Amino acid sequence: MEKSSDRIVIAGGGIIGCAIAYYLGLKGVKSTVIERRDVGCEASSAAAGGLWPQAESSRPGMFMDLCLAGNAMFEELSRQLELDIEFRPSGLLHVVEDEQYREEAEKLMEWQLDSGLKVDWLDASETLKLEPSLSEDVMGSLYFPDDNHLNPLSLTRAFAVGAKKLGAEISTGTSVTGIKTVSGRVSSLVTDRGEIGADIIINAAGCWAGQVGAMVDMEVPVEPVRGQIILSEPLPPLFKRCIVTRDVYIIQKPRGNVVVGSTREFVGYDKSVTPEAIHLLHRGAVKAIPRLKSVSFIRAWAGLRPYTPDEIPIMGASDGPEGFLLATGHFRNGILLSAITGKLMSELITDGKASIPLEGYRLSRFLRGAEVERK
Amino acid sequence: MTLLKDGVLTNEELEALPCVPGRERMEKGAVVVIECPQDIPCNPCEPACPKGAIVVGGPITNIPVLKEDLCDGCGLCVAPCPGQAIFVVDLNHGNDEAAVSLPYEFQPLPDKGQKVKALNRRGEAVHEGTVVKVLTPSSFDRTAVITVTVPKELAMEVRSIRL
Amino acid sequence: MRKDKELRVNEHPILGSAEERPRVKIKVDDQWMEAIEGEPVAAALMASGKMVFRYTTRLNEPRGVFCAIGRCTDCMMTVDGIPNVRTCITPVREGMVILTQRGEGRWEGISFEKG
Amino acid sequence: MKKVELAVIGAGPAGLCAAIEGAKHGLQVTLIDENIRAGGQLFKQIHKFFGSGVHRAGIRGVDIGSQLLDETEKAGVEVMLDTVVWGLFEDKVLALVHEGRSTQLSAERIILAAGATENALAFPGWTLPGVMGAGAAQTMMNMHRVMPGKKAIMVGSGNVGLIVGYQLIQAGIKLELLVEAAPEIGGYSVHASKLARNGVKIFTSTTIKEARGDERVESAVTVSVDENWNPVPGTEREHEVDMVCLAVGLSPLIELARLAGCGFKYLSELGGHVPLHDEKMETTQPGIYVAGDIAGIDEASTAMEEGRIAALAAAESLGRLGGEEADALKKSARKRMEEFWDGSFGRRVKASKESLSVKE
Repeated sequence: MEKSSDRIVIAGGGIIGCAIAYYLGLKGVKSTVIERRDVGCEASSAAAGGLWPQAESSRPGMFMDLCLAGNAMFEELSRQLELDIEFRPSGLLHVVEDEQYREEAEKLMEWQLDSGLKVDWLDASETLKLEPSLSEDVMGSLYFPDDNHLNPLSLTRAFAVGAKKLGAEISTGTSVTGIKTVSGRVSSLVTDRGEIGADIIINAAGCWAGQVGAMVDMEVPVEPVRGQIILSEPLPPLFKRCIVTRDVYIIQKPRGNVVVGSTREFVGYDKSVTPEAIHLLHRGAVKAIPRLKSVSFIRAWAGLRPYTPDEIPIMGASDGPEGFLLATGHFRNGILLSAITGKLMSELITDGKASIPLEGYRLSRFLRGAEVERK
Repeated sequence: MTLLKDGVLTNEELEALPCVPGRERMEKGAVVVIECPQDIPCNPCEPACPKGAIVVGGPITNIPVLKEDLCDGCGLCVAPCPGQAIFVVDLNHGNDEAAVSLPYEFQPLPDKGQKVKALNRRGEAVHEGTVVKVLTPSSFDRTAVITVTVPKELAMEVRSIRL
Repeated sequence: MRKDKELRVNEHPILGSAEERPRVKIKVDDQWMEAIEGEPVAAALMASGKMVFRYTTRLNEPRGVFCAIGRCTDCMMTVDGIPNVRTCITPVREGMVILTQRGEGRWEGISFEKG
Repeated sequence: MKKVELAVIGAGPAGLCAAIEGAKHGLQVTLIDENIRAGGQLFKQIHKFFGSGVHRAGIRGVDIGSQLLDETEKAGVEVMLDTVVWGLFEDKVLALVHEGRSTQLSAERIILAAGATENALAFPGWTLPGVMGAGAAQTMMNMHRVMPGKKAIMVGSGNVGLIVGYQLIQAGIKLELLVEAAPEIGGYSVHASKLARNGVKIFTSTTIKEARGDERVESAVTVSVDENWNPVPGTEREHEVDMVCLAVGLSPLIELARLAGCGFKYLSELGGHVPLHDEKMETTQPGIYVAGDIAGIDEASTAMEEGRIAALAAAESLGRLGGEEADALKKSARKRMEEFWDGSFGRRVKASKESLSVKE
């Protein structure tokens, strides 16, 4: 649909913006990324880096398929990218602590097995055999061998570095202040450092997508959801798989630090950490892995996830000015969906059509459909 | 100034201080020598003297002034000095020898009558002296005051001992 | 290792003679030794002449006590199966097992079945 | 959540005096320290302190420590030891951890008296076991009665270097030499003279170039420096030592003041970034005070006065003390402090501290 001479500008230098620039670059298409502060400095670097299409999903369907397709890309990507993204094929244990949760787990297992996915029920002794650090109170666990983790900041940087090598320009410390249109088509992106002519503008501004949308009178229903995370000092290997409990998720990173997340709070753009949250995360982690009691947690931080009312991202063309596209609202799946989003958006731009249809991710679903209730 | 290079006071630096007695007073017998050349915030020497012979006044960073005629060389100011900068020199200890009393905070303490190396301000052994007194009253709070005999000409040199 | 009593300050002009205090036995890298009850692990080890407490993760360099007040973490060792214990502020206990730590160390009793 | 009127963080000289003064004026005080014993670094100060009678001059730091602990107990201060303050949140909520358990404490007023940490100095071999802070050597010798080595070199001629150098000898360690990169000795000359007359060579315009050894320090190489602090080739000398003590300054422990959102100023004279504070020791965050080394590196004697002033201001702001009485007490504490700052040593500190005033 677009011409090869088109000037493509991406608003937002998070993992989504950088991934799009990277995949465009792979297709020989240059783009410019405009980033208010620095590459990946918001939700992308605040994330823990879990790639959990199976453990985090609640039902089969379009979105589940997208997540699985996205997850499948990382193994090759980790070889293809120049920087080490610390991709670890680790698997995930979803720890079951009570009867009620066990029923939910059984249902999850049933439909995932029906979908041909790998998932296993482990009883208490099998669970402890795999992960001897877990609390002996465990009832059992669901084992997802294909759910993994990586370093989200390294991945974002790797996309950025790769994109630059392929001809993209990444302009950090530059704020988007406006969008100009000419006869219903975007013509330029205005920044605090000048104006950039643009035939295509991609709103990849994460939690700030609403503000960028407003520049073309478009309502983009993305709002920030705060997630707090705590990090331990580096430790010798304590467990190998990602551990998910009802309260927390726990990952031990390759350098030994243990990451515990995360809260889910609607508090606007407030990124402060709170003692209550840190307390809850710590308690949840120690409950699951008692040895963490003697460990020092050395950092706490909060990130703002770009939430949409149905928790599904907004991608593809908009019903606004011609040339204005969206790739935002990835909420808790930004890392997992970064590669597939970059790939599909680059296909949409260069071929006029993505290899996985993006219709279901259009912004117009909110304008059309009934408002989805917040969970 | 060599003091600020190697920590050793020269005789010129010493003689310029208002807390070092003149030759005339020295020859009359025991008297304190206060080797306190800087404006540091400190005055325990002042209340330590029962005769009022040491005046710091205000501010407490004043260099102490010795009223040499009031000083009888009793040595009560030696141990209280946090800088261990006060000594008693008695040129009339014996016919040829003087006695130097100095603060001492090392282990073990010498015995009375023991021969010890007398050290000058550079830590060089310049004489073998005899310990004539070892004072350790509890009021000195673990700073012993040792009196050692030295030849008269070394009375203004010897400032420490080594066993 | 040098002899224990060599590096203890038994007589001190200000602190006086060291009191006779109860001793405990600690095991350091498979060797049993005596320590004074309540003293920090680091003090007990230094008194016995041990200076290397751990080797760093990446360059395998020796580290010992640097700050002695629990701030710098140079003196971390694996104590009773727990890695990264700051030995300068951890008192010895009877039967304590102390290991020179290599890198991040190892948790006692954790071995993985596979992968 | 537990609530107190005054929380004092750090039980060194500043914190102890703050807690005692606060309790004396009727405040409900909790004193928190991460160590298993209160007193901060006082108990390793076995030398007699300077000052005058009102500053407890002539008394050894260790004994001042015991006196203060005694007063703290008598004043009815609640003391929480082995307790780390890991967070300071809005509305003066402190997050604490004790024996692996996390709790919260809400305080109407907070005095930060966390103290300082010793600076390191990087040179080849500086990470070898046997290279340590002068304070670390002091802790080992004077608190635990352990010799960290047998032959030492001291780097730095401030009062810490000079005093600890002397204490090395007292503990039976041979102090081979003391080097100072500046052209003149930094601390009180009387301390330097004590070393000199006991045979310790002091070299100014000299620094350490390298520590050598396989698994621990076996020798140290010193080198002269010129007026631009550049090493003079050919002046290297190797000394056989098994210990290198670094007395190259202290830095305020300001993490909690940062968490509290206090304003800062960088003053090298005071050891680095220091929280802005007024003459009541109040920071830019109302109700949060600083005292002691966190408010700029200085002596324990002035730290104690700062603790008192901060507690008086806290008591006054909570209505426990009339304005006039508070002013009179603060004034006399300030006077004692200024006495300390009167000479050429304190003058620089005083000028720096005054430039921190938030009232400007």
